[in-house]
Amino acid sequence: MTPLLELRDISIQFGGLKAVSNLSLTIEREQIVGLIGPNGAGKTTVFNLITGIYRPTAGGVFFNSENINKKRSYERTWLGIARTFQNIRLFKQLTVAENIIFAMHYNRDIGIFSSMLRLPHFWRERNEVNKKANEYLEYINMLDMRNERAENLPYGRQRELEIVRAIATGAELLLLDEPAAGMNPQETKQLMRFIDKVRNDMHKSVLLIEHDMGLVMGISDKVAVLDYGQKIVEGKPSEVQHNKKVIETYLGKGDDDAES
Amino acid sequence: MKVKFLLAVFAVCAMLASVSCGKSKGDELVIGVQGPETGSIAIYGLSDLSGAQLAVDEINDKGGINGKKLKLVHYDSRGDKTEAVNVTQRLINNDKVCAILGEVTSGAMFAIGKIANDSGTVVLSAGATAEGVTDNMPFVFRDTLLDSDGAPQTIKFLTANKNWKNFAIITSVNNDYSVGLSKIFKESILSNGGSVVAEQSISDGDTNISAQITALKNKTFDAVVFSGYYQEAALILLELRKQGIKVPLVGGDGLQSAEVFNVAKTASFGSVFFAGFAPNADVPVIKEFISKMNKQKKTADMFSAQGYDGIYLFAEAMKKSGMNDCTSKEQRDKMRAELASTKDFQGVSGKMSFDEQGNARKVPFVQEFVDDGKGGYSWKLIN
Amino acid sequence: MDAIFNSYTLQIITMCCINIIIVQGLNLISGITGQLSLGHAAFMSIGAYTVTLLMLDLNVPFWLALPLAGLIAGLAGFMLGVPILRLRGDYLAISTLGFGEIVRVLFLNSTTTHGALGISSIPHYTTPLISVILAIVGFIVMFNLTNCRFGLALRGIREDEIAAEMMGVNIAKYKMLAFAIGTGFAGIGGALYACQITFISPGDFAFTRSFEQLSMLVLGGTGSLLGVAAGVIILTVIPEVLRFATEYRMVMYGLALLIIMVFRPQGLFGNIRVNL
Amino acid sequence: MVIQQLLNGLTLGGIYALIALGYTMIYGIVKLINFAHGDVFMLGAFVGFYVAVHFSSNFIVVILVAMAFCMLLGLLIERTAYRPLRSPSASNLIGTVIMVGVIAAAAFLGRNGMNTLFTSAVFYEGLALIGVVIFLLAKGKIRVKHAGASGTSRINALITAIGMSIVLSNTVAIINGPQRVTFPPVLELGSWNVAGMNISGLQLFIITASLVLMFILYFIVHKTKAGMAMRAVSQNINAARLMGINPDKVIGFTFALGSALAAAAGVLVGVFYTVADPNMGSMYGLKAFVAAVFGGIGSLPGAMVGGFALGVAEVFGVAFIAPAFRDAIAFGILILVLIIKPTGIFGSNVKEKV
Repeated sequence: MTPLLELRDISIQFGGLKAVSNLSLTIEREQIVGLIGPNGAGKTTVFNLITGIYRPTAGGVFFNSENINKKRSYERTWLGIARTFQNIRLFKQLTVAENIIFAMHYNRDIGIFSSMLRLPHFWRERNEVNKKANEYLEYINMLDMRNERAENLPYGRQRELEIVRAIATGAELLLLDEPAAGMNPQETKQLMRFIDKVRNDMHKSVLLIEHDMGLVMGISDKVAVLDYGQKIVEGKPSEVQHNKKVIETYLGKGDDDAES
Repeated sequence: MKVKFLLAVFAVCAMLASVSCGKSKGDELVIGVQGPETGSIAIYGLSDLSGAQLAVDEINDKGGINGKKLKLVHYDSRGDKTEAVNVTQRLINNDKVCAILGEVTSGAMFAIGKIANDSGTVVLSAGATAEGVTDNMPFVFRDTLLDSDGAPQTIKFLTANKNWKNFAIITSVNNDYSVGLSKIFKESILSNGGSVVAEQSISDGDTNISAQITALKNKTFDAVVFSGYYQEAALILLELRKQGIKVPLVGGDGLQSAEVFNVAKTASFGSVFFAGFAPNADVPVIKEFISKMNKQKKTADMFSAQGYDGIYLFAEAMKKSGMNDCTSKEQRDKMRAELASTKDFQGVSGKMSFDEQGNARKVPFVQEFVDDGKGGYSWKLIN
Repeated sequence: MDAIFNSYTLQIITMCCINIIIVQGLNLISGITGQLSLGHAAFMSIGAYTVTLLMLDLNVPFWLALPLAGLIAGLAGFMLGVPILRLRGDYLAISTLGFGEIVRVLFLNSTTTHGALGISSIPHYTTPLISVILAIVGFIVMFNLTNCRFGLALRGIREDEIAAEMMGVNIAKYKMLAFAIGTGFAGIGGALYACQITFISPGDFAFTRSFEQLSMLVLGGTGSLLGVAAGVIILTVIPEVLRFATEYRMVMYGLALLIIMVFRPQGLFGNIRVNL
Repeated sequence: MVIQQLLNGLTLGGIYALIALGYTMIYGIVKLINFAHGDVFMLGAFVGFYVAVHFSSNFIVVILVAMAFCMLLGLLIERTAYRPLRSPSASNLIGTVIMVGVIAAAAFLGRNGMNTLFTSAVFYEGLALIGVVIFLLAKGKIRVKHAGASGTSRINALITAIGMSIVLSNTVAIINGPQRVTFPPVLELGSWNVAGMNISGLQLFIITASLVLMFILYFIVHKTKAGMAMRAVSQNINAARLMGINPDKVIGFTFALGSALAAAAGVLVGVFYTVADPNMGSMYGLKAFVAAVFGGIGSLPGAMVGGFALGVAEVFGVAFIAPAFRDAIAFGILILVLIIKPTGIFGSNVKEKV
């Protein structure tokens, strides 16, 4: 079964600094993969490489075993890769519904003429789109806030909206960049259940960057640890948790080493 | 929210309404004057207005026309075509004028000519010199000296009396008056056996023209023809002297301004220009006009002279046609006919009569900047 | 009644409608898509010169020359879009300003457009009725464009280009389309202007005209169509109302601009949820 | 011949550079294209003219008075137009209303002289109106909603700058009258004819004066505490606020410094080209901004290099290509630079963090 996403020895250099050096990683369908590591380990850079903001200086990014190195960001979204951002990038002035509808449009033609002349095709499509958007909103029971401006939502709800917006693009692979940042434990639990539901109900696969170990270890099928741009460990959450090297990268060398 | 919305809509309507209310009273003959009173060519508009104001005051002191006082209404068009058209419409429809002393620039005259002509209101320009401003527009007149009259006669005079043969021509490219006049000057030079050794161009508003003058250094010529306004003319004279070229300037009425001497000082001496107005000519009516203008601390130049004449031309035509109501179209038609048939009108800006196109045909005053011996200058009439 | 609707007010109404059409185009580019353009008057001049040359030199009938003028101005907008739409914010604004000045200088120096002499005796086809109808049609077209997926995509680009691209929008194509349609509107406005004033010269379309159009947009409230109409009417009528102020007129115009921007930053109709 | 044109170019370049420095500093600190800056340059020339005609035609006195006046003007512009946009607090708005009154009075007074000012009805009407508005503001009746971080606040500042530019150029046109003024000879430095070329002392003086003023500015910005505060505010206005810097003061100081340089450029134009025109502000200002962007907006060496380069390019373009294309050349270069290297020669390429 070919993996949904495969990174083959990708690396990227900014000036002298190797932000990511020959990283290989595979994500299967309906799999949740956690990507952890200290700040500055190159996690977000990996996201930017997958979504086409940067092009790797070496190695290749494969989606459904098709090399998408040359593809532009919006083309990658059409193929099925969607992301959220570390600091929320919702369309603040647009309403909740508009944020969702915006993401649903990539695969339809622009349809200037049909909308300019308000042809029947336009009205049919409009109702269909609104119905689908309401379904998504119901999924995160935000239907009542449909016409609220995105900037007026509480922080947690904005996070959820950004995730649903990514889903609305119809993508198979969701890249979530620190979704639980700034959330209290109760909200984080709710988010965990939500991501699990998304994977099971909508058969999405998820690549998750997160510092909240409880969330990552609790939900991921597989975890990869990044340090200074290199993958040092990959495996089941339980294996990764007790791995000596992982502990060192996070907590530094322990005293006992000093004596021996 | 509702209140603010209604407030805005109300403000808009109030403005529209206040704009349209006319205010003409029956017992006066209204004459409109429009031109640039602000902006880069405001000096011409203001001087045209001052000449017209003087004429209207004089006529009213002598009892007005056909028993009615003249009322002068004037608006600023900044020399912008859209504003000029707005002002003309306002004068015709709101102020219900008998006639309009129109714009001083050809561009604006082109824009308003058709409107005045269609509404049957006479418009006379005291400044537009370009070709075609009055073509097949019976209601459009001008009392300016035409470039096509002035330039040929000046060049003929210079080649004959001062035998200047070789000329360099400088044109101000973004100034329609200058582009037109340069063309006529070039034709006149060639037809009088002269030759154009170099052509350079600058633009209105330039302050740095050192490059163009340096480009002329290796050519030999008797004079530099410059068809633009006085500001650039003074700059050219200074730059010529700064780069060691001791040659006079030849130009049109754009050069007739005290500023040329104030800026270029002695460098201006020897420069020649043609104009419709000669302040230093010893003609009584001109001397009188100058003293009256000086009394009001206003400058007597071509624009104020032709504005002054314009009002008197209107007055003559209104008197002969017995006009007493500006709003009646027939009276305005009769007044137009009288104006068109004016012959040998002795004005401050020379003797003139109108051709069938509505242009005043005049003999140009060819004048030269000379040292008046008292540290100043004067314009000696040399033809 | 005729005191209200004499040809003076009709002339102002016509100019208002012409400006509304042009500023609606600018609203699509700078208001809705957030691409600040300081060279909109250049496309107005392209429209004006196109319709004039088509009618006078190639004697194309007016009803055909007008749409062609809009098309050619739109094409010019599309081509300008290619090199400069990668730029952002002030850099984009300054390069559109530069483009505007270059167009003016080109018209100033080309013989077919008679340079600074300008072109006179353009047939007077623009009547108040035509300009009012076209302004209304423009209003409807713009309303439909902004309230559909195309308009939503443009508003998304204004909010956050990176997020928009991540959600699968080809921002370059959308920007260029917005530019093309916006400059097309300016072309049609320019053509109507030429057939109203009957004489055009390059000097009429300098960057001061672009600033005037931008002030109308921002005064009315960027992004709102009602704002466009209000902004245009007020800034067209203010100079007429200030006629009495003779030489103080322009100072008061500048101060009015200043005060409105300080006391009403979002413009008269800006940020009001009625997305008219 | 080429050397002569080069000299012409460097002279013009020095003037563009001085104005461009003001643009770069102001843009660097408040990210605003201050279109009124060109008019500050024009006002510098006019103040120099009035000082030279009425008081003393000693060059040093003329240029210092012009620079001092324009420093105050720079503060006034920032206080009237831009501070309320940044923070529409009641006190800022009151400041704006007062300043607007001052400008209107200056325009009115300029034309009709002091005596008529106090007798005319308009003056008292204006005073009453300002009083009412200040009262409402103080009571908080009129409140201005902050335009928010959305893009519109940047366009608002642009329109305000355009409004201020119209006000300044027309106020001078009213007070002085629309026509050009001719500068009395304030600085006579003669000229030498070397190898068929005419090198004027004035040209050399202007080039050196521009360089000297630029290095003084460079020294202030990079070596003094005030300069450090300016750079801090330009990097991050809120962080600077936390470090105990009062951004409004620092921004005001930047406007004052930039305006002083523009005034110096104005006087130099008056002295060398012997002419000053109320409408010359906008074109010079525009060209100077092109130079600032060309050199890399926000960088002082960039403005210097950009200014000189643009001056030389323009003069060479006029001399060797076609004079009519003078403006097009300047803007043509601009667009080329913006496409190839948008941040200009020295500009730093700030990558947007995702």
